[in-house]
Amino acid sequence: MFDTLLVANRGEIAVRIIRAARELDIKTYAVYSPVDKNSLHVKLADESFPLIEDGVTPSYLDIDQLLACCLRENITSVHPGYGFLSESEIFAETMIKHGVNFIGPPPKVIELLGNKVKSREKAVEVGLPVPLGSEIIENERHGIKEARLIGYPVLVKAVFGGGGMGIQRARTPRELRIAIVNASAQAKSAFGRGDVFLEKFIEQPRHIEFQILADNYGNVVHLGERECSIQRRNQKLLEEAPSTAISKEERKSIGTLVCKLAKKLGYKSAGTVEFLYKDNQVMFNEINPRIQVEHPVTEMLTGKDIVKEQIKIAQGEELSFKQSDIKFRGHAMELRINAEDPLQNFQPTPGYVSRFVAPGGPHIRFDTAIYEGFEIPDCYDSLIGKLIVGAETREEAISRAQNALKELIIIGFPNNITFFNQLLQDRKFQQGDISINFIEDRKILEKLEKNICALASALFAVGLKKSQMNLPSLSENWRMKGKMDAIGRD
Amino acid sequence: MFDTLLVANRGEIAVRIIRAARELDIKTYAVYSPVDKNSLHVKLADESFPLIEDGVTPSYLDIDQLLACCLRENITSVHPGYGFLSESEIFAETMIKHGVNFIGPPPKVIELLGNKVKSREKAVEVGLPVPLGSEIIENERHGIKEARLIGYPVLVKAVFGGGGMGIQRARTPRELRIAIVNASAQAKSAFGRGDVFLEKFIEQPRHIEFQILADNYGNVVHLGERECSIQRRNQKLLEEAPSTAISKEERKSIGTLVCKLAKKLGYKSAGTVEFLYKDNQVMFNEINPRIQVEHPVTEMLTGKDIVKEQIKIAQGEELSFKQSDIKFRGHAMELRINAEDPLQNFQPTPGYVSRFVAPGGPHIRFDTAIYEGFEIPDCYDSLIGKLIVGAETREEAISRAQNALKELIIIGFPNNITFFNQLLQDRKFQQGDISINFIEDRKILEKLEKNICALASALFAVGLKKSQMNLPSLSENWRMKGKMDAIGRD
Amino acid sequence: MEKKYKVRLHGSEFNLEKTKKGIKVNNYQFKPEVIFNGKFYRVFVNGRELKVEFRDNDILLDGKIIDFDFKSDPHIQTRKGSILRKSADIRAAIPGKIVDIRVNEGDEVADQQCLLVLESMKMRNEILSPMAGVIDSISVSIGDQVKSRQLMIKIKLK
Amino acid sequence: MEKKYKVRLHGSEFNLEKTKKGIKVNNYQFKPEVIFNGKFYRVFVNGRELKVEFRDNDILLDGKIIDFDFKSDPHIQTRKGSILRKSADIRAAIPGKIVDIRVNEGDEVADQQCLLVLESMKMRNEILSPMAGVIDSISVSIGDQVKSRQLMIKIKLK
Repeated sequence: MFDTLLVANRGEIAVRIIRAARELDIKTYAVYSPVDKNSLHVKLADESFPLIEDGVTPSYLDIDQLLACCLRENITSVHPGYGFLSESEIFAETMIKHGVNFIGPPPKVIELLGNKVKSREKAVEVGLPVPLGSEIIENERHGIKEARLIGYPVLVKAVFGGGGMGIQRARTPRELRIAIVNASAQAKSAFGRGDVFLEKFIEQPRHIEFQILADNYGNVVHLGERECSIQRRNQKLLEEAPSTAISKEERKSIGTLVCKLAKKLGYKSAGTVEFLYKDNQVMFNEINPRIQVEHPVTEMLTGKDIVKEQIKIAQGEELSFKQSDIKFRGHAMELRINAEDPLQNFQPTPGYVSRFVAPGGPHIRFDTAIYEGFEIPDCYDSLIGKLIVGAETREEAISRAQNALKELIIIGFPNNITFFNQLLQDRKFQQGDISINFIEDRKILEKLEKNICALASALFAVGLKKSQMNLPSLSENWRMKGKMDAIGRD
Repeated sequence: MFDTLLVANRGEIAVRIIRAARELDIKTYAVYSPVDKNSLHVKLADESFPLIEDGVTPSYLDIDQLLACCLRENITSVHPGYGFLSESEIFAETMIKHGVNFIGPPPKVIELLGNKVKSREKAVEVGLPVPLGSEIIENERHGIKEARLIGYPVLVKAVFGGGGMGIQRARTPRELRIAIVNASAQAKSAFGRGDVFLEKFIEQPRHIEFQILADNYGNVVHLGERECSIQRRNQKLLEEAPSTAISKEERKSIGTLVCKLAKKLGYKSAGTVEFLYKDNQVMFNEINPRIQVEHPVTEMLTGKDIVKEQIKIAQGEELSFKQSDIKFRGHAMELRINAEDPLQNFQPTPGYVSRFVAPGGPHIRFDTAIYEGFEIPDCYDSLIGKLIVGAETREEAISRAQNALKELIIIGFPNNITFFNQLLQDRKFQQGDISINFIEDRKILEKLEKNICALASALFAVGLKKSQMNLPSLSENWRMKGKMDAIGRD
Repeated sequence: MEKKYKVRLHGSEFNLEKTKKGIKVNNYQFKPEVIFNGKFYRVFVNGRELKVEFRDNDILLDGKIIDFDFKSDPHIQTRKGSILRKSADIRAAIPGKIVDIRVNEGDEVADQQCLLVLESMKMRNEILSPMAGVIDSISVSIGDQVKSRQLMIKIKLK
Repeated sequence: MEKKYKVRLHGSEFNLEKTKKGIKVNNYQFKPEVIFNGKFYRVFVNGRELKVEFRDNDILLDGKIIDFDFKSDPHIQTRKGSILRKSADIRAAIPGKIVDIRVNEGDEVADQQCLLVLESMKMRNEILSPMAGVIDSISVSIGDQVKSRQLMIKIKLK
């Protein structure tokens, strides 16, 4: 059993890991970059250590500093969270080599899964459908030949990429030439290796993924699927389970193949197998060998604690349940609350949290690392909270989420709370008729802008009425609120 | 469907009812006594109206004012919560007579259940075991005769009582005479009617209760039992489900009888059938015809929303599920956080909330009506929050609750957070070996006092060390904290 | 030199004495050992190890913000209850409402006899006499709302 | 008399004009009707009914505390974009880090051409030129951390 654990991450996932570790009686150690000094994960951990920003390697990516901390403090395990070093086989390997248990899959598996072409091959071997695609493209001519077999439009994808980066679409051989050059250059700059391959471009697919858990003794279970089609800029905004597209039979058959794939890979720990879904067909996309942002959806649906399961597996415990023991119940949904302005193309908006009230009530969970008075740094991602709701039906999940959004107050900078109001009241969303192009297809942002402008006009009209009643003459500069902040009056 | 609802209550249950109503798109109206002006339920409701304290009837018990509010504002339904008017058939009847839907069982059923002797009879009719007992006692001689048949010790109980009030224990005929006189006088003063009856005194029983839901069409389901044995001063402190004493077969057989009883009574809405449990035997105690403080335990266990079900039933909806659809999952536990000092015999300690942080994370719920800066009034009960945890096993529920207590910060007055720390680490509690005498039997308060004194000595010793290092000489009045409050220094 | 203090922890008050043998809180004797590692204090007491930290204006016990303070208290008697009282002022320990008064002015009362019932937060609290004596004066009536520390009854020696 | 304002709602800024026909926000025209019932304001706008309340120092919209304020703004041009710019100061709209600079001083740039890439919260934001012209000066370098409103590039007419 571990008695100490380093949380090699920040924000809400660091808080999440600390909670799981503490329930298992493990002492937690936080690390923090200079701007994260006042972060919640630092306050909650048993002990915390500053990371130095040397201007070369960003601190949470600095393997040397993290290792030094473990060795100095005799910390025996490390949880990488998501992002940062969570998919670095070098980090995993380094920690293991120095006697620190890495909470995640074996480095060899991480390495293999970093190669999207090899991952595809493994999926094919167990019988999972994949989109039409190619081997690594040697040159533009090779690409054009392969594309002819696949059929346009095609995607040029980085072999060692991830997170939607380094992907280019091509509709013609001419576009393909440019796309191969650009994608390869981007991949080289972002991931260090410029290899690319081709895949059939699927129009308006859904994004569906299966959560798995695998222990060190060959036991593998899946915890069902998550539907993550509501995205912006290729990043997920809302996830839910079960998917309205997946039948009980499909869940079982795909789940079985997913477990088979995990066994074939020698997978260990928690992981996610991602698919595109179109015309009643799943197509394998990739495997994420780490905890995911949206794991609470599955926790709400199944009653499990996936982070605790990760730690227990890393400790060498056998899974305490079988596939048939897993009870899916009702419907679960997660809304990612971001510091971003939906009306400015989701531009990030870091700022000072001047007011914060989390929602409460039955089957409501709010994971966050912010608090009133916290200054959100501008150098990390814009996720500031996750609202997770459980319900008996999808319809109830939507009404529960709408109600929770009414209770959630975050003031200090633009955020996407009102965006979700707009999304949740969309008829097609309520019908579950969604795809990864949903926000554009349904003109959610246009409707949102009009509605917010209407609210602004209403509030202005109230101010007008109020001042007419209270003041002898109309002033040019009213004071609607006692406490003023950002905008700076004339 | 209702479009408006009056919440005839305050505190956390008022907040709970508002949340349920809002999810059903019902406009909520709060009422508040003068001291509750800044309460959370007032802030959350769509509209709120002050109640006048006339010095005769306490405001939340003032049927006239509540009715007048409904009629004036055209409010079509009322939820009584628990306590106050929730078990008043007169309130229910008055509201119904004036066209306001009462969310609860029919007044006739409330009236019948107010009579403990008649309730017993009904339980016997469906085959539920009851403790040995008597009819209404006519005089002391009658009592002594009945007690001989029952066997000492016996309890003298108020026929129209409830909540553990007006109960006297007698070990001998001599004690019985006095007990009958006292209990009758107490009952008369508390409930207006002095009738008493006798019941066999059960030593160290468990308190176990079944949650039921019944619609207007004869459909009745039970949602399993709750174990509520951890009590102080006859009031529940910690509730959990399932009970470690009840087997699956017992759950089914008792549950079936409980539903039969509800049907026989013409019961409607949510209700609770309470039992004593001793030597593998349940014995019917009484039925509470209202929502209970501990309903979230069952919500966590089953995924249901019992308050929403109450409203839907009152709206005339049929239950949307059958007994076989109910999925019990894992273990759930509720800790009642009270403004009270366990070391002063749980004396209530109203005060100002100078610091408040609610716990978070997976399968954690915190129902409360307090917030930082709230002044807890001294005229209502001491419940200030309910920590509810869900888990896969009872063991996990305990560790999760312990962890949540670490996150829960309430500063400003004594409370029972540290009491729960002491309770949850008790070996017998962890084994599930509990009864209503648990706190005394296990000397929890004595151990708590010693532990808190040890902490005080430790903190004092730290202060000593700190000041020795920082100050040239030992001052008599140190300032450990920047912010000072209650105690008032010399 | 012995010193006496009042300490407040979690909102409750305790009597603390620093003795040669260690620290006595209420009737328990402890000998806490404190180590400072430059960042926080480790305390060994009563078979447990605790961590005490000072951050901003807060005291953290095992990472959790707590309410702790103390003051020296010249008023604490050396031996509790050993002196003969000549009179007693019965004050409300908590705010609440007087729901019953069980004595009249001039009544003789025994030590630990119930004087009145104070209801607070729906709990009835019997207020007992700290001494045998005679009721000197009663300054509250049934139904009165009393504040914390408010005088309710005066008792004198017979 | 037409008046122009800047309003801030949910942290975002909007341009508002009070016209004879009603209230114009960005490019949408509304005619909100306001009724005060002595306790709160009911507003009918865009087919919806809203409730606006003032409590303590807060504004509540449908019971929820919101961030709203406005000021008159003499700087808003009557017709947007209709005047010919002579120069432009490119300032950071958000704090972030310069990860790419795609122009050099003296370069000719087209309207809407990408000038530099500002990374904030892991998002790359391409900063475009608001006019055709010549790069007058560049006051940041790749890797620089910039603050909100910090000057990055100056552009002038060719």
